[in-house]
Amino acid sequence: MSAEPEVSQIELDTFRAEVCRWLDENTPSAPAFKLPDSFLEVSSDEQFEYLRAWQRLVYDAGYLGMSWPSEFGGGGRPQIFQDIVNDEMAAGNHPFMLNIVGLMWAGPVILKFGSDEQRRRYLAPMLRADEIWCQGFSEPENGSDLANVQTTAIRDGDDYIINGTKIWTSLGTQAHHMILLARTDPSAGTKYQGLTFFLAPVDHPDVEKRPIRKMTGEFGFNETHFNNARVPASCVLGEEGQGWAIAMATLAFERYAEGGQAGGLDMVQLRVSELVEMARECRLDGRPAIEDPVVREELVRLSVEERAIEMNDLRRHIPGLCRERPDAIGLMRKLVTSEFRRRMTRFAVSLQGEAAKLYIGDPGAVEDGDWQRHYMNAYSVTIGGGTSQIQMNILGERVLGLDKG
Amino acid sequence: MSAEPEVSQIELDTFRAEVCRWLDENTPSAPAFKLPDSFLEVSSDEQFEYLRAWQRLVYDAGYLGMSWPSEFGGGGRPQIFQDIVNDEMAAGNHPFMLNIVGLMWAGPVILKFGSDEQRRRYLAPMLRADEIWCQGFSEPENGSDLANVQTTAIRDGDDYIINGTKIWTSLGTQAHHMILLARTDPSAGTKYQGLTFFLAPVDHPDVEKRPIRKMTGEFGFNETHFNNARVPASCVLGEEGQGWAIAMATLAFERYAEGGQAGGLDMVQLRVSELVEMARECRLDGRPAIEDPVVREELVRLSVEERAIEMNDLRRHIPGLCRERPDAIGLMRKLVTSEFRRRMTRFAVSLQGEAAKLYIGDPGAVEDGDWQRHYMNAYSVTIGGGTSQIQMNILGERVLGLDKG
Amino acid sequence: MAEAISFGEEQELIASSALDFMRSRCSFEAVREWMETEAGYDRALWREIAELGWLGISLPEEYGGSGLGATEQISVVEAMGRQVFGSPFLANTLAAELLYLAGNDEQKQHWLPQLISGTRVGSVALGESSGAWDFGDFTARAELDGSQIRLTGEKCFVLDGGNADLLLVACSLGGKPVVVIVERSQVPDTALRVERLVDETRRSARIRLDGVSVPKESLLTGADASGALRRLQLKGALLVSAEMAGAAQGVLDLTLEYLKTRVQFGKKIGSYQALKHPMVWIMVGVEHSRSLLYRATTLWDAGGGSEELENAVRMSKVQSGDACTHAVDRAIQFHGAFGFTWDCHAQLFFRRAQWAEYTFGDAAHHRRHLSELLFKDDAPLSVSSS
Amino acid sequence: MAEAISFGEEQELIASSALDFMRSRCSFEAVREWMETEAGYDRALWREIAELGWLGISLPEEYGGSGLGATEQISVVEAMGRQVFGSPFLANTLAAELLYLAGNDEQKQHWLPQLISGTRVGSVALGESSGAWDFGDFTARAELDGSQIRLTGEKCFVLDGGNADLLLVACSLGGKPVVVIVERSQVPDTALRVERLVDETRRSARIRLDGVSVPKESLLTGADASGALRRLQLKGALLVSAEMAGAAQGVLDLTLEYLKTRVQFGKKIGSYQALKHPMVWIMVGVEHSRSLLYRATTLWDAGGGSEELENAVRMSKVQSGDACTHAVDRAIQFHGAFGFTWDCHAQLFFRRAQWAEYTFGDAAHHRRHLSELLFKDDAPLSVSSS
Repeated sequence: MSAEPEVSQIELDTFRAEVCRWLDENTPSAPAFKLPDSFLEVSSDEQFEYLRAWQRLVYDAGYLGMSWPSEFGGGGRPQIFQDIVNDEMAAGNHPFMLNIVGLMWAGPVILKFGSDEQRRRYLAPMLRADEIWCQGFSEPENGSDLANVQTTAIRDGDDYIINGTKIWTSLGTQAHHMILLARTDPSAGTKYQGLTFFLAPVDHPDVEKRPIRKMTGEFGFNETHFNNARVPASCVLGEEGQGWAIAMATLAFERYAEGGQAGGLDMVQLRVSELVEMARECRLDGRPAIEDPVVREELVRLSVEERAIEMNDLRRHIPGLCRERPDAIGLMRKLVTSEFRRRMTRFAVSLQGEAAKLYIGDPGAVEDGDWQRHYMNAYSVTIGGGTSQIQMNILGERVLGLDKG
Repeated sequence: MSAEPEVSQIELDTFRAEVCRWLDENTPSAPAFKLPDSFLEVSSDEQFEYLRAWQRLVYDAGYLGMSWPSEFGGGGRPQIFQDIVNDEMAAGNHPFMLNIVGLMWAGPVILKFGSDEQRRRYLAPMLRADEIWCQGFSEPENGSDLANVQTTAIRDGDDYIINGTKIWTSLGTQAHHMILLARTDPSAGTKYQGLTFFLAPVDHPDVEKRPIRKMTGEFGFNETHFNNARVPASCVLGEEGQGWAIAMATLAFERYAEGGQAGGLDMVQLRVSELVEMARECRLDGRPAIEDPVVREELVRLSVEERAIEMNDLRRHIPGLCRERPDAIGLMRKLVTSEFRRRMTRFAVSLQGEAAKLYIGDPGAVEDGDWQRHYMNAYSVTIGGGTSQIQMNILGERVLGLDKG
Repeated sequence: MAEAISFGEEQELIASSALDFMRSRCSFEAVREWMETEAGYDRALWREIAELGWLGISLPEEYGGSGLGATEQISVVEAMGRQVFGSPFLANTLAAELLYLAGNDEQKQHWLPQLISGTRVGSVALGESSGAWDFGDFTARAELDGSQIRLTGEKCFVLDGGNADLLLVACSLGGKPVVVIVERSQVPDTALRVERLVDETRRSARIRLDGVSVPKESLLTGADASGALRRLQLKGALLVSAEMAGAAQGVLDLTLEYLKTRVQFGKKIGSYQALKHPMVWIMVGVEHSRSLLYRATTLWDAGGGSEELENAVRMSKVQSGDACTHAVDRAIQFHGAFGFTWDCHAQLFFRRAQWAEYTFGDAAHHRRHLSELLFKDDAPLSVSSS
Repeated sequence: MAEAISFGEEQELIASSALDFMRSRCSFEAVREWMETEAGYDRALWREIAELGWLGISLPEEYGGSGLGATEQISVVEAMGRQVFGSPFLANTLAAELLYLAGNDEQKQHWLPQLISGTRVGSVALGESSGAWDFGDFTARAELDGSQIRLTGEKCFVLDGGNADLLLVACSLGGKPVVVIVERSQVPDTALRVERLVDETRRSARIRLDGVSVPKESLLTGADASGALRRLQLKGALLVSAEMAGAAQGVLDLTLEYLKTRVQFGKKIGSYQALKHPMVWIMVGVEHSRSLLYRATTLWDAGGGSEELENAVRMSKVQSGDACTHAVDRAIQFHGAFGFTWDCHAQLFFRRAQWAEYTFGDAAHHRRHLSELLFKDDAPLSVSSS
């Protein structure tokens, strides 16, 4: 967030070594219960508490919110330090951060549009996972068409009274706050007008939560119903009626165009090398899968793409090599990584032969059926946060300059 | 065209044997010059005359126009006989018919919408390739948007005066007649109204032809300019103003929804077995390509798809197995076969290793560079007659019932 | 020349009545109810299916069958696939066919009427923990011990193993494959473990055979077991291929329905080319699957045992597999966030497709075999460990 | 840790000036004019390029080079690829690098300044009629005969063979690979046949060596020829990869321009998702290509000779090849009927992509190698002819 002063390579290398050491010493051992694939999948109290404790430990050690201003609980250092932490945590496949909605979207948007009072109120508890955030943009009738907001917030003295339903709210049952888009002026000209952005309390008797079961059989999402829920006007972010612009800025964070504090740390990392390992263990028609040239070929294809994604992440920080389409790599990241994850997890399952049909909990399942679950969960990233189809529209229009359809 | 009386299996088997014998005895030997891939590629007089002589021979033997009424030069027999001839000619890779626009589109549409006088005038010379037909729907400014016709035909006494430009007219320089869509009433309400369908003479001083060079380097298409070309009103097919409906019916023939007289005979047949042969001859990294498991796998994929296409062609004649989407196989045929051809020819080239970059005329080229040309020509079928993208719209809307975009 | 695709009125009649029956009796809601039960199916409905004659549709009338062919049989299975129907139909059908192929007259006369009438449920225990789809060297063993046969080893992926009264166990005896009839009552409860499948509408089990002992009359002695097992394997692939062709069709219809009702940005989402065009390719995959499936059944009923038949069955499984796994993948995606929920029926098809793809060989397995069949004159590949 | 992707101001300067130069001097119209000529390039422009220092951009200043690295070199090649520029640039560059790698001091001092200044054109004769991309066992042979070297055999796909004054011929001498300098004047005209290429903007030749005899000082003796040839092969793959990355970018831009102007059904055709979405994936392919390319050049300039470098170069060629061949395929299709004409510039890119894909190994070839490199601890496959 802050302007980036020069940092010497030596300083960075020293810092990286320190982070590695700290991670080695402090990462908790794997729990007895199964951890979820991402914060979207958190579905039990034990998962929640384990991940919350880990985020708190990381924050308390000074490794989270490193580039946010220190007056609001951040570290006040250049973003590059946070990037190093993120890299190392991702590379070592340490547990992910829990409060991702806060770290990636709510935090940055409060820093950008919030009052100092709001920043003081919300940011430090967010970093420490003392207060959990969820997202309230989607509604049952709007998926891709986000502006079609039906939830209303009607001004009543110093409060607003909120009515409506938000859907796909992850961590919805544990969350304290929601970034929420609501219609404050139903008579406004277009659907984009008359919307307001709230930092709404959801730990509130008039806010009812109903868990949604996912295709994996697990929980993690919720429907959140606002029944005349009263929230103070101090919860408005920016100005009344500015909601759409702020929501779009938030989605830019979501779609990786700007790095938040937990980039790369929001999901279990899956690597092609794990597939190679599995291909060594699993037999297809009596031979180790890794000896099948058709399997090898697909592993090579996946390896090339994985490397390209890694190299994109490095190149995007070198403006001289991104002159012609400066936003391309950032904006395409979600599409590319999520589709890659889907393809890779599907292929991983296929390496298991007949055991591919066994699921988590069967003693004969390969790696306890994790890949079957990874594969199903891959759709949460090709669909959630704007489907791949919407991503392609955005890229075609914003990056390639093609007309809207 | 006629209702199909029962024909005994024995009669059909006898007929098939007779056709095979006749083809064995009468198919001319390959000429010294190179034959084109399809009638769209005819670009020299010697190619033209060779193919014309072959069509004439086939017709004179009674193997063309078999289901058209005998009073107009046809054979007056059930379509199944023509289908058998087509099958055998395609299977044996005998030369294709020359006058495809006539056999597939102009002929059927004249039979359906023409007066008896028009049928008598045009059909027999068409079957015998005495009179060559070309197609005049496309214009420089309308590709996929066919209804956007700019060519005008203004009534003047017993004639119409035609002005405008048609494009992608194959055999344009040799053709005698064109099926032509022109705007007779520019003031009509929508672009679909005020159009008229002509059987226009193009062997005419006020019709100027300019050859278009294709990406293969060869010729075969033309631009045809009508400069105040005067045609008699007797050339109108159907009624004035009925043009769009008749053109749509014609495109249904074109898109294989109904079989014409030369289905399957309009292009050089390419078979996966030829690729297998080539894979035996060509070496990749020092080994016969056929020994590379990745090559084998793609050959299997292509074989499966080729077999599916063949089986579709059989199944579509069994209504009981096509109940739910009776038009599906017919309407999807163009999309499926053309995209298959593109994929297959591209793969064929890749089997040649470094020699893949050599082209027709180089003595070191594999099979004289034919596959390189086949590959480029494959786009004439994924683009011509409605691009694959337009085909997908048609299928999505007409067969799957999805809304227009 | 044999008819390339045969078609009879019997087939049309069965196909349309099977589809009507499945649609009216096996709604997705019903399927969801059954999948929450231990057995995974409804016994009353099972009896109805038996009365329709489906359990012995391709077996001779003398055993209570309908005396029809594979062509009619797959029409039923296609309809079942469309509604993600589970039940021990596949298990029971394969058990009956294996008995018919390899049993002696007495065994057939005793057991086939019971399986065909649905009074007892049969299954086949073929797979083992290696997961190999090419059966042959079974690690499960049978040993003669006086008048008894003693079994050892373990069988996996036994279709409806927990529901079956009768298990036809493939194992090796003196180095050769044999099939032994084991009644469920002869297997201790602790030896049978129900497997946890991705597809919750299906049931299968792992069975430990150590200590199981059956009378030696339980050995199938009507024909060579190797040949019978090879043929059964092909039949299994064919039936699962039909199931996948049906499921692909079913999930296509389900998704189309959503695309025709869901509105975003003021338009039906099916009007967007981003969804419309892929749906066209799913339809193409379905049509291809059906054509190859009918070709394979035609050859089956023409009495093949030939390489041409093997080719056709493998091509059918490849095509149905690719088409169905692709269709379910797009179905989840195109239903958007709803597609990712338990409540969306797309997940039923998704999970079924996962199950079916890996039952009787996935597409990659059959492509490996096809590559050997189609290019067998060319140097085969062998792997030498270095 | 080495920088993963290096970037310097020098590179940025060269990249942007190369792109400006190519765009202003090598319009597609100019390219079409040159391709109709026998030599296929414009000598005046060639001299300008030499003056810009591009012919020796990565060679030491003592020979007239610019003393920069592969990173700067590929910036120039990328720009050339964008405009489908031909010329003997690749031939001459590889000849100079091979001389630099394997020549002795005298040979380098004599020839390098001439090649770098553009006064004489060099090329490398590597390929043979087998079409094998892994050089090694050359069938072309050299034999010592007193003070002469007598050559036999044939070389194929010799880049700009007809334009070259100087040929570096790879052949075998006493069973080992060597490189011999052959001047064009030493080859009879009848021994050189210009090849007919799919890409008409490129030139190459087949050269019969029988009867060619050169002084024995023509043998490159500065270093082991095997090692030099292996490195040259990698450099060739890297340069062609850069060319394809550039061409993919060029054809993306060309197609976008058409999609932004062509109107059908009252809308710009680029507004249709059927075209818009595939264009996005083409862009993704371009971005991936560039990232892997810069990674490979960074490793090259870090002085690698390692497996990591080989890996990176092969990945780059695979990615650029896949991206470029896909981009040109869609470019033809998305230009509609115009795309199928000679006049549409898409065909220039299409044909260039065909040429480049099969030069220094196609994607499948490099994937085969990568599979060995990445999984080398696993049983390698061998083929036994039966």
